[in-house]
Amino acid sequence: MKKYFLDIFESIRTILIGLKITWSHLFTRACTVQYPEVKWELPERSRMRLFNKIEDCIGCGQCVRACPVDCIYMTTEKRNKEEDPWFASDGTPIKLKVTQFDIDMSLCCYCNLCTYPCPTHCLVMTPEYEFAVHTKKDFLYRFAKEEPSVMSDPATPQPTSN
Amino acid sequence: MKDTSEILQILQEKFPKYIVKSNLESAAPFLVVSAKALPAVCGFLKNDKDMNFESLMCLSGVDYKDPKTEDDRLEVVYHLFSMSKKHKLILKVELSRDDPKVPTVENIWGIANWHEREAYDMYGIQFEGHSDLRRILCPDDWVDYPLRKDYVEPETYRGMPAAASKQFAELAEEGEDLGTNPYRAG
Amino acid sequence: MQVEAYAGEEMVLNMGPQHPSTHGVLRLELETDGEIVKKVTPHIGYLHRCFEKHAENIDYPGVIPFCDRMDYIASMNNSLGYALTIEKLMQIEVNERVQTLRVLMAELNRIASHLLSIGTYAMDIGSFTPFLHCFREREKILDLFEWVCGARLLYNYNWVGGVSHDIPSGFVEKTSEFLNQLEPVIAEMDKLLSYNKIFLARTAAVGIINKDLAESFNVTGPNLRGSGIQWDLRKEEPYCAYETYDFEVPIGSGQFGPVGSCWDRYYVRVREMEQSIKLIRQALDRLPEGDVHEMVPRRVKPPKGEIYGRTETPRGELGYYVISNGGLIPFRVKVKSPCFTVLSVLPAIARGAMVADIIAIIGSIDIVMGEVDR
Amino acid sequence: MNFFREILLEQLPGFREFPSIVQTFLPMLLGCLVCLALVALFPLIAVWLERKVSAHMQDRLGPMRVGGWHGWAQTIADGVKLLTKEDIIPKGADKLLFKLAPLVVFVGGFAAFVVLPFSDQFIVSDLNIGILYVVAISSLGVVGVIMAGWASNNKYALFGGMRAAAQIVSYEIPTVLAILTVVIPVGSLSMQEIVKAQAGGVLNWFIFQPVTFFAFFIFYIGTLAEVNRTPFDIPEAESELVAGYHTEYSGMRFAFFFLAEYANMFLVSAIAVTLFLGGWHGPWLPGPVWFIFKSMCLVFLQMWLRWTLPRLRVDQLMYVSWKVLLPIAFVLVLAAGTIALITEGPA
Repeated sequence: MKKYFLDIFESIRTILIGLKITWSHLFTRACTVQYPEVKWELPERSRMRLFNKIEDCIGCGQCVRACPVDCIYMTTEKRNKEEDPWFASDGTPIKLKVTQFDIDMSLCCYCNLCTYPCPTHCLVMTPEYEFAVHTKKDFLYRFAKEEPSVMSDPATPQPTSN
Repeated sequence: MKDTSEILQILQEKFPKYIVKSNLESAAPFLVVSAKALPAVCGFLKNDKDMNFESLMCLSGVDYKDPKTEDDRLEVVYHLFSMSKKHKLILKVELSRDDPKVPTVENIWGIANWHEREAYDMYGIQFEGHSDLRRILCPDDWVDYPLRKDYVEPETYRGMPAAASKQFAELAEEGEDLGTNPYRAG
Repeated sequence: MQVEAYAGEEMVLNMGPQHPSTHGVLRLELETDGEIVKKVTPHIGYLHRCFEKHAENIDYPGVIPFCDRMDYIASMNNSLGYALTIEKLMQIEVNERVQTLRVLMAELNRIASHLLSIGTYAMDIGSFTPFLHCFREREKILDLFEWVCGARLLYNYNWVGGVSHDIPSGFVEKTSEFLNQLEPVIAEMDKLLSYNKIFLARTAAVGIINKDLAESFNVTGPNLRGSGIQWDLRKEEPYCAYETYDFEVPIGSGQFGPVGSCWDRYYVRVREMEQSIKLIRQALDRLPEGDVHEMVPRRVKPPKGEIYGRTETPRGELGYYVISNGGLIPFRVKVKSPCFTVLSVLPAIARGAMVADIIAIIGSIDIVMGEVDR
Repeated sequence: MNFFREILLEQLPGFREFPSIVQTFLPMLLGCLVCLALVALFPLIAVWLERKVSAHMQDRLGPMRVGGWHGWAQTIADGVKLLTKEDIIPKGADKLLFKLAPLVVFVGGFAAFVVLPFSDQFIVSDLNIGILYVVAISSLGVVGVIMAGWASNNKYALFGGMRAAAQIVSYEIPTVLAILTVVIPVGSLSMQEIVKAQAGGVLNWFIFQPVTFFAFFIFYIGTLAEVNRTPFDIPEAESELVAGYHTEYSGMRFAFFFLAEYANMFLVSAIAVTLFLGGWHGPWLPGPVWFIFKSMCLVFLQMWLRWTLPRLRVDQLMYVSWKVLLPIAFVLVLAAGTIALITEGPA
């Protein structure tokens, strides 16, 4: 009998405590971010869309080997010895011409394993996250160019990556 | 607290014929038990007051088929652990590829039930006496045992393509030239 | 009218795979007699993503993103276990900074995981507000992670021989600031939910896992400790120098009912968050200098051999059984998942419970289907 | 009926010359339209309010976009969405019952509105058995719930329907007993009489009188269970039964359940106000404003409870009804009767 009334009392007490807590939250500031108007500032290390600075790519294929989901596709051509020598921006000579460098971002698992082995740091993950598209096909990012438009000067500082 | 060599001695006294092999040198020493004696050995290991292996940490199937070594056996590996005595033991049972049969230990450790179902699902190892030996992770009508080294991925499952359809494949069908991927070969 | 069709008094209720509170895609076949459940048969495999098959086709570092994806709530802990196992196989000794950072991240992740577990449990019981309060706090931890390694959920942070990034400057202050404001939130959660009479009535005498059952089914982690067994791998088999930290292992007390009930398991998690806060504070205090990439091998190529490594994740004991044949690709990776083992207890503890209790039990054992099915 | 008849008399000059059947039914129709407008309008506000209350209790913002200011038009947008949605009836469902169920549930809630005394004048029909009528007609809803649960041919829906039946029938009893503690001192079942008995200041409200003070809480808990609000929302417990008896409903039919649920929320709050909180009595402001304001406060309390508490289990729910509320209610009825005997003497 004592337990019966104690239980009722306890129920009322704990319910009132709960009500007090939710009441106090009614007047605390909401933590919602109103997305399209207010944008989240991503930290600099954020791993979002991949970007390849193709002018610096030496076609070594280390990123392709590192990718656990096989979403990077690359083909290269050997350059003629007689042609003008090309250099990546950190001075590495480019001996292979990258004729195809495709990344299927719909397959990418954003693990960042491809960017670490890159010897010229030309493949980076950027903090850009708004790249939704309407068809899967548009997720295929093609970085290779027909002819590299700008040849880097070996003297320019090398791009940093995290 | 006993190490594997001490346990081996005790087991050899108790079950002289059934401890087939032992490897005490490597970092992870193990004993190989013949399949027949497994329930007896395991029961002893669990209930003996010096052993007291009350938990079966892990039960794994392994396929050792390797074209280089011409090894062709299947194995079931039992990782035992005793929380009270704090010692570990690795038991292995070697099985032939064509007729992999091993008695169940689900009556000794409850968890073995699901672990054995998984080993059956992935390697086709038959656990004799198991109460409910069904596939656990794959669909019931899946053909063949996926983790065997000679497993060939089926092309379709119930009319659906079983292999992951990549978007690149779709693109290729649409006439896109996607090139080859020389670095992934092999 | 067919009389036979109505002759049986039992009804089979298929709960899941699409159901609000099966925590993913678990299917339970309930044989119910009215509200009483006579038999439960779990069907798993709906989230099977062939982790073990993948691991046999990818080099050692490439497995880590897949490890992250098993228990996506506690990725840091998953990859930590894998990295430690491979390091043991290759006999790599990491420096103290890496060890401390790993402890720091693992414990932050443990708090994040427990917050989610507690929040979803509250929602299973029918209380919605604690769920969002927990998520609010969890987001702050994810912000910290994003700051450190760039990802919010699947970090790929623990590498073989190191960690991917050192912490940015200002991280220590920001983290201690967060911990200071987390403590009152946990206390508030206690008042709002843990000691609520309705919550107690729903959980305190339900789903009892007794000691024998826990041992036989190798129940681990908070679920084991909820059954009153003092067992924590961080104490018993320390890794990452856990032996040098000062923390306690909370166990289920049976304060409001039999030991090993849903409430005990739930409450162990709440208390564990407090211990994690303690651990993080200690880790932040020591944080020795060092290079986090010092011991990262150029090629991860372990010698021939096999190893079984286990760590204490928020859900229990995660074991990796790795066999190497000396190549660049693992010969076999078997994962012993804590959720897998604890889910197999469900038929034993759910017999005779009510339909609503099944939900309470599933919530209290805190399963992540990604890890059950791998 | 008189209220609407008088309005018609004033506004419609030729009303007296109408045939007598029109003279009878036109005021009725008008009254019903007013009730319908209330029933349709109230959920629009209440749903928005519930979203906002829940959001702010959870440190969120809730709807913010549709309509501009704090998303006030969100519910209207949702209503339009529900109206234009495809009407799906499961293949194995009992078609007739399936279609009928939402209507029965809705009518049960809607019909009880006619006896709500918004002010001393504004009442559609002041029945002399008003409160009995409310109790009777609102029980119709449970029939609809069982119909929905059965006709859906879905196990979750059946579970929900059965739970709802057990729950509503059980909680009817303490609720009615609590009503009785008010009816005994008033000596009338008419809603207006009950309100008038509470005239003359706040202290005359039944909530501030010894016996009926406790009866108010029993009534409130009982009605909470009858309208399936947390902690008694087990018929539609979303974590167990997906959505309970309306699992299979979508579009407009679902909207009817939804409307009925929110209309019932207002209804029980309004009855609680009538019985215990002095009805339309209040200083300075006109009666209807006070009546609606008090009811909305109680509706807010329902929401507040919902976003704070977990849910009970079926057996615990029955325990609360039969072993806690019912004995207390009996004691209260006994006390009320004794007090009536002492103060008024034997009849």
